[in-house]
Amino acid sequence: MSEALKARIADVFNEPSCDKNQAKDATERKKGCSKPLVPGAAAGGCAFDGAMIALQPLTDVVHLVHGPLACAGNGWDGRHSASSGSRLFRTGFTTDMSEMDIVMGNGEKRLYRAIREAIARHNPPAVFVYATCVPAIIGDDIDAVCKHATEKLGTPCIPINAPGFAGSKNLGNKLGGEALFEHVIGTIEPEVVTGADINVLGEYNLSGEFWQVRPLLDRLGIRVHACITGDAKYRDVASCHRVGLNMMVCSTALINVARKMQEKYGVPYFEGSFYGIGDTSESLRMIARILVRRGVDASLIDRTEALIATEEARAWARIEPYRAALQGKKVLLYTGGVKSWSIVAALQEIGMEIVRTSVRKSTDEDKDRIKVLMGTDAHMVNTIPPREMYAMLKRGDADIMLSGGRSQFTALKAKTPWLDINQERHVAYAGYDGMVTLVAELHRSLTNPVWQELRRPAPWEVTDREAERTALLESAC
Amino acid sequence: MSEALKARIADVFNEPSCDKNQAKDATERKKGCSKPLVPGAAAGGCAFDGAMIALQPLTDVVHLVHGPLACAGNGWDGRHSASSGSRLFRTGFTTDMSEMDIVMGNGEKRLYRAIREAIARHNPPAVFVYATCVPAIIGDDIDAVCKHATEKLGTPCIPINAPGFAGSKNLGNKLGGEALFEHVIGTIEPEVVTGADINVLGEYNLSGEFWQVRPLLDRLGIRVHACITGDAKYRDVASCHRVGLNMMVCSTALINVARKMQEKYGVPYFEGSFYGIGDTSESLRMIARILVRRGVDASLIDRTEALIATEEARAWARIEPYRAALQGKKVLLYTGGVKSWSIVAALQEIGMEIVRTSVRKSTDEDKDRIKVLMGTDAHMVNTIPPREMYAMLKRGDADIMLSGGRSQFTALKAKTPWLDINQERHVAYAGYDGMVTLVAELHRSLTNPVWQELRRPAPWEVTDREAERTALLESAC
Amino acid sequence: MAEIIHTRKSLTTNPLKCSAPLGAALAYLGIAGSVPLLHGAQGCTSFALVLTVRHAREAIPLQTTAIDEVATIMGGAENLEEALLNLTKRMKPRFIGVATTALVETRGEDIAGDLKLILERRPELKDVRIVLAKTPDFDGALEDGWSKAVTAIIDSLVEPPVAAVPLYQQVNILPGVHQTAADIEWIVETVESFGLVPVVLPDISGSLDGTVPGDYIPTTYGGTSVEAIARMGRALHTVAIGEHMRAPAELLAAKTGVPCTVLPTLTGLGPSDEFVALLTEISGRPAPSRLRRQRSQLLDAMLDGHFYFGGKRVAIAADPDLLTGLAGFFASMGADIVTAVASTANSPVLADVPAARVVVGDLQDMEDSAAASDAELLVTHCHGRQASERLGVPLLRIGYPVFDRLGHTHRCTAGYRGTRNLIFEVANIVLGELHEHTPDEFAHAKSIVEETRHAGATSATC
Amino acid sequence: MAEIIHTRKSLTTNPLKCSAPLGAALAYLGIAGSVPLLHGAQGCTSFALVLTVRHAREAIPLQTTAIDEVATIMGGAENLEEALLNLTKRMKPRFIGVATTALVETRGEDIAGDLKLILERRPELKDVRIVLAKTPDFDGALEDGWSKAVTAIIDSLVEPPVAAVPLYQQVNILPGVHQTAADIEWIVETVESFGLVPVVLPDISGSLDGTVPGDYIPTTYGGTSVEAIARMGRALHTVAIGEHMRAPAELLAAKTGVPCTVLPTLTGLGPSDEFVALLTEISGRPAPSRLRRQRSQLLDAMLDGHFYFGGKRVAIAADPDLLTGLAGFFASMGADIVTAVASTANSPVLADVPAARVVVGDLQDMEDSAAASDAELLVTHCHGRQASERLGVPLLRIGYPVFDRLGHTHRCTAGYRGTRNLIFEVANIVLGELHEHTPDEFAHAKSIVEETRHAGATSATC
Repeated sequence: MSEALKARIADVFNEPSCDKNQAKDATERKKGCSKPLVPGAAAGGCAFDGAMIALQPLTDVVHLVHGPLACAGNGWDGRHSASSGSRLFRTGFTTDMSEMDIVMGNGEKRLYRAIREAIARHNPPAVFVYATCVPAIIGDDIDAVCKHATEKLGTPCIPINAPGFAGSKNLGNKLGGEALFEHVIGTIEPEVVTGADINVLGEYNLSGEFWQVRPLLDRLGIRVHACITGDAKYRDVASCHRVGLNMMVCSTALINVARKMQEKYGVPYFEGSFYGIGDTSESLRMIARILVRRGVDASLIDRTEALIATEEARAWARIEPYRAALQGKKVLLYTGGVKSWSIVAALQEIGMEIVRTSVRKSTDEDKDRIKVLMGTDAHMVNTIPPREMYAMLKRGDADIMLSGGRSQFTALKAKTPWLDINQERHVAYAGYDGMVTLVAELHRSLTNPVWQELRRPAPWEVTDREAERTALLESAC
Repeated sequence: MSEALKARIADVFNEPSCDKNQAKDATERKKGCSKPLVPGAAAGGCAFDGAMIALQPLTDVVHLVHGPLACAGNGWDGRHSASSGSRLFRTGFTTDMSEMDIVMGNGEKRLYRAIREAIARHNPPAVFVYATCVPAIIGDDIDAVCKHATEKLGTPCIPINAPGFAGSKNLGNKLGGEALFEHVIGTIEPEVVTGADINVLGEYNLSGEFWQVRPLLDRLGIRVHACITGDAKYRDVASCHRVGLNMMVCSTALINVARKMQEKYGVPYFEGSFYGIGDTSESLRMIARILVRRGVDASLIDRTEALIATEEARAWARIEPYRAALQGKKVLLYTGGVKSWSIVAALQEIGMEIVRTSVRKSTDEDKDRIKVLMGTDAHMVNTIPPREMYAMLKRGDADIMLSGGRSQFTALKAKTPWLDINQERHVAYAGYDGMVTLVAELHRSLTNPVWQELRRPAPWEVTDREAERTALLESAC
Repeated sequence: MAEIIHTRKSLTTNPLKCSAPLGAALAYLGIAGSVPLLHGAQGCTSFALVLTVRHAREAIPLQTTAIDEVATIMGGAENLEEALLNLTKRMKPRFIGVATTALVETRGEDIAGDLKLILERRPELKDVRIVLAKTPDFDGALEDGWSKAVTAIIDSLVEPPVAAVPLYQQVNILPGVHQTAADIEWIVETVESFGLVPVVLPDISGSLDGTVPGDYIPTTYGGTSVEAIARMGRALHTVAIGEHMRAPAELLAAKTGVPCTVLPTLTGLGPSDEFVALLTEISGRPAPSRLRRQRSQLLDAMLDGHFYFGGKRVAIAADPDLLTGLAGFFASMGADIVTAVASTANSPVLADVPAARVVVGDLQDMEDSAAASDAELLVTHCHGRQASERLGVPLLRIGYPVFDRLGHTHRCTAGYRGTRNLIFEVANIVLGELHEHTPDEFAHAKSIVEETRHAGATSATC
Repeated sequence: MAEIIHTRKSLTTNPLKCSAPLGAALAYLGIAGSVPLLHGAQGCTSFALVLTVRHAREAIPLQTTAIDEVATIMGGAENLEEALLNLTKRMKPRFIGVATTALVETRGEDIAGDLKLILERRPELKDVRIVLAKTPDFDGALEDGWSKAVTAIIDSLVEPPVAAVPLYQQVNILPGVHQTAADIEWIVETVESFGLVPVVLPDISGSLDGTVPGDYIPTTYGGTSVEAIARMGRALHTVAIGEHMRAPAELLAAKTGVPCTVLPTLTGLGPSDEFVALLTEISGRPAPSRLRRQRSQLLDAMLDGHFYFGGKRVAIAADPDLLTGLAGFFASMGADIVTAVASTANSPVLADVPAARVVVGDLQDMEDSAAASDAELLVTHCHGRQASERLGVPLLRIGYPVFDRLGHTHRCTAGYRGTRNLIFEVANIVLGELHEHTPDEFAHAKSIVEETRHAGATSATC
């Protein structure tokens, strides 16, 4: 691993805004905060994966993966981040390094040529170059290649140094953020500055869900300069440093970017969520309050409250028909991070009971919120091994599980309703409308008669039981 | 059968323009010319079917079938006549008479109400009402109902008296034409009369093929007032009596209309074809010549020749690449009427050999043309029973069969290439371009390697033969 | 319990129904060495023939008595006789199935009497089994004609049982008109897997499944043999599929004493379980492991597939048994049957359709109701394609006819395997309609006042 | 003979290839009680896992040695040991299939040596059969990884034959990576119908066919048992499907003396015939009548379907064997293979592709060539959907992955039945694209000078 990468990882680990870090002493802090991976028992994505997740929704740039095929080939074209403009980000680019490239040390040359080819064909505003394990081991200097290419070809080439072995997906998010901060943010001055500009960090616009939120802000005269990164354009991200406020949507993912922007450009930030009615309202309030503090006309507060009142009333009215069927239903929430509490609040709002919520990727602050919401921390769990999860669901400890696609089949094979709340879903849950959608989806899933069907005994279960009884009787004689 | 219907059938049978009739004496002529049907050996459609075929490509009217379900229900939505405007003609309308309607004698009432409902919903320029066997037997007077409805509802309602038992599809064509002549043609005066206006009779615009011909006429300044009936509008047909010329495309189908229009409105007619390069040119020449005779500027002749020269050259150039593969290939042509000679000429143009052409629905004039084309009448056949057809194809007497969909499977099961040249095809064969398409289709079909594949012996054919041999040897011992 | 709505209109627009004689002809096509003969004008046969050729993509040996003007006035007995003689001579069938049409029934002739006299009079016909079903077009639809023909076959051909003990473990299967060759293959395979010997009447899987015979055969090749029909009295049990097969099943029971069970449908987990439970009982054997695995695969398909059914607004139009079976299947997977249209009211099962209303009507009724209820999927035969285009709503083609797609008869929707396949087919139609989201979809957020159907619209694309 | 074109570009755009370790993992998933273990960073496993879960719609027991920064520098032996111990303890597998990745192979470690030492050192591992395949991502694609894993399994687990005479009529089947569960079911059924007993290696029809077990099982449930693998030497014959299975087949032959035959593909009439002829020869029995009927049905499907293939311009992109098999099938039905793109050059069969050129490239190459050659149908895995949208040309999804449709593994494209189904599927895609003609299509006639592609365009929609 290059010294530069080591230093960058150390820097990320040392994140002062990370509440976990704040509780550690200096030595512990140096070790970093990513949990060590257990061979034969690890599950998550790698740092490269994390960097891609954080940056790929920059829709108009070329995302070029430097490495052998698997890194790009097995992973591209999988998420439902939506774009209102360019679809270039959905194109998979890789150098597809061959054995020859590795043996002959041709990696850098190949990378440079690949960058040139990509620019020649697609003329993007920038090329994002992702390092992966193999070039990192053989010492390809992607920073140098990017620098050279930028100069030679006139298109910014952004090196993202997050090879898979460096650590977890989470670390990769941050390394992606670092690259943005170091090479992109602040490189262009914005054409328009309204005073009521904000950025939203850590919002990937899954299934276009941010489009349920953005118009609310539009109505209040708040301009979203850049969503980092969801339906984002390169120029907007590069010129996002003059806004009045950064809102962090996915707490830990890009916290380093938010902090560094505060340090360098004086942009304050806060952490909020657009999942659930209460949290959406709270986030709007926070934005309004901070912007007013930063000089926006004070009427914004009242206008925000008026909007909230209308929207909440409307959302509740639309939710009402579903309430009776959902009330008291038991939910197993298996996600983490900000969703571990924001969805809890949302589900409680409609009278559902949370039997467990996982706090795998949650911060201490996240956990505190859950404690407040649920009155106890008894329901917080870390990882639930699949066997245990299956047993819980089979026993009927929960009526439905909400999680990402990976644990889907544990729930389904236990014949238990399941809803996707992570990246692969095709449904938009953000904002007021999103909450109504979530409730409708919960209702649809829980009331589907298929669950009764599935639990119908097979014809031979009856027969076999009888046969067993007979056999038992006979053997008893 | 009503007296009116009997009279109308007699009138059609007595068609003086029919060359068969011209050869008969008065007594024979009275018997009619439709062959008697053989129970247990008949195959074709009925008179009602024929009337529908002739009239349904009137695209903007309601075609309402008065009868029990089968007549409309088993037959609608089957042909590929194309429309550039309304698609109302593709909607199936029927009174779906119930037992109650029949027993109670409510047929006429039901029909009237059905007409009213159709007009209320679709507001067509006219409603065409088709009688079928059952209402004809119970004596429903659809003429009276149509007259009443026309007066009462203000929309022309056209009775078509061609119940199935009246005779063959061919007769039905003519009865449909009678209805047009009697109730539609001449009821509206045309808004435009250019002097170079023509009608085309018996062209159904299958797969839109007339759209390959019409622009040729457009270019010569010849206006097609109405195509009867293919992509036809009611107003155009109703006002088609002021044209300078009628061209008959499908010789026998609407000959009565052409003759009566000549008698009543003085419109001359000729018989031609747009299948094949030579025939298309010949038809264009005839049109030009007659129109010039009728007063159109004589330059039309030269312009027509120039167009023909360009188009023929272009078509031949496009056909050339296929010639080598098609030359000498043997064709079994199983159609009838005008196609029995027009397609013969077309295929001979590219060097194919016609081993048989059926003359089932052909006139004596058709047959004469074939004799001239083929130098002998040895290749003319009437109906070929399926068993014989199968044997011929299995023997390899022909390399390909051209026919309608009904005999398709006789050819295919004999593992012989087959091309649809009747109503159900999706390919447009008219005009110069159509001939190129036909040649391309022939080429595609004949050169498909699937025929070799299909004739590959099954693994057990080898084995079984060996086993048989062994068994034979053993039994011989 | 669904309310049955009889529309009061006089105009049928875009017929849903196919006629009863055609249904009878299809049943006769499931008999070996058979020629169906429609007693009516040649158009009656011609329309039925063309449609069936297009549907089955096979040459179809369908014949006509070719009633003309004279016969219309004088009666059709002579034509019937001539037709029987002609086609027996030309085609050498083992079986002729006669179905009457509206034309001859309207005259009220005694056709059964005519036929009796003809058979007495004509020794040439003694080697052919000739069966008559009275199926005027003005009464019922495809299911009715099929049922009447099977009833007539049983009535004429089944012999009273001679021995007290059945010779082997035979089970009679009376499939409904909408069972495809693949459905019958599944049924046969499943029955056999219990050590039972199925006799299927009629068996279109032997005659209309698309094969290439080595030589020209003018009649059906394959299908139930008249000998097997004669021996149906030897079975342990008769299983009929669909309420429309109750009449023939009960006649067979009355004639032979073979007990019968009518299963409403074989599509869906529950109906498949019922069938398997019945075979277990009849055979006294446990279900084989391959069948158990099939069931497990179906459960998995239900789990994977339910996302694409839940809350989906479905419009179905079909004959009563097909409608009821399909509606039950869709409802069991969580779909809402927003439109149910039946071709006829001739069935008690219509009340079981899991919908508020069943309209007895046509495809225009389906189209209007589907539009009004924002249906997201149409389910009917291929004549629904025009409505599908106009509404911009995808169509699941099922029933008769399906002439604009290939391989319909090899499509199994019966039993564990067929239900699994149907789930995939529907899910894939839904998946094929999925699109990437655009900002415009989120209409409410943009114009906050207007209440939109967004929640439903988005979540529908789960 | 096709010209093989190696593009000289450095940039791969829209990868066609899936990596070799993933192919190896898929093979290991066809063993009963198995856990595949990728020796690399956790991302290597995570990407492969997510993709396979989406493709198979099943929980997949795929594990990682989780190579981190330290192991990258110090070597991965410790991680391998820890992973084997951990997952043996937690999941109690009967079999662990290790596949290396580019990460550990780039360092050039002696992983086989490491594994040997670990097994000597660790008695806890003695009840697990552990197999190692060297599958760096930079070498080959899915077919290569699958082939290497099967070779490794045979190398490690097959025992030398003990008796001179086989105990029963066993036939070994080595399916290629693109065989679905349904393909294997057809193969098994067909082999059994000759009175032979098939042993399939690997058998994903037992493990990835979508079932719902009654209890939680952390490893694969179903698949080839290690005992059956051990006894593969007792077979009469080995049949390998696809050139990529030649290496394992020949190793098996060398190790046990069981003769082997490599069939390039099972899709198409000719290939199906070859398979049946081989089984006839091995068994000495005639082909059963159901198989004969299947062949007849296929002939009929070819007759009905050829209209929709003839002259159709098809673009195919796939791994070498899949590409060659599909191209041969399409060409045999009359289609023109206007674009053929192979994921790798690792196969001698590429020269057999019935096309002028085979490009070794990516989906961008396919898209560019398909656009240039006016392709009317794209054939590749589901990543082709973007190209399909952009070009407005329909996509036949085939290969790996297919994550945007349900039931892929129950889709049979092998043998008479599978070929019949594939013909229907393609024909129905073509039929689904048909539209009514409009005057504008007949462009030449309107502007007589301009030469247009009309003849081709219209006739294509026959």
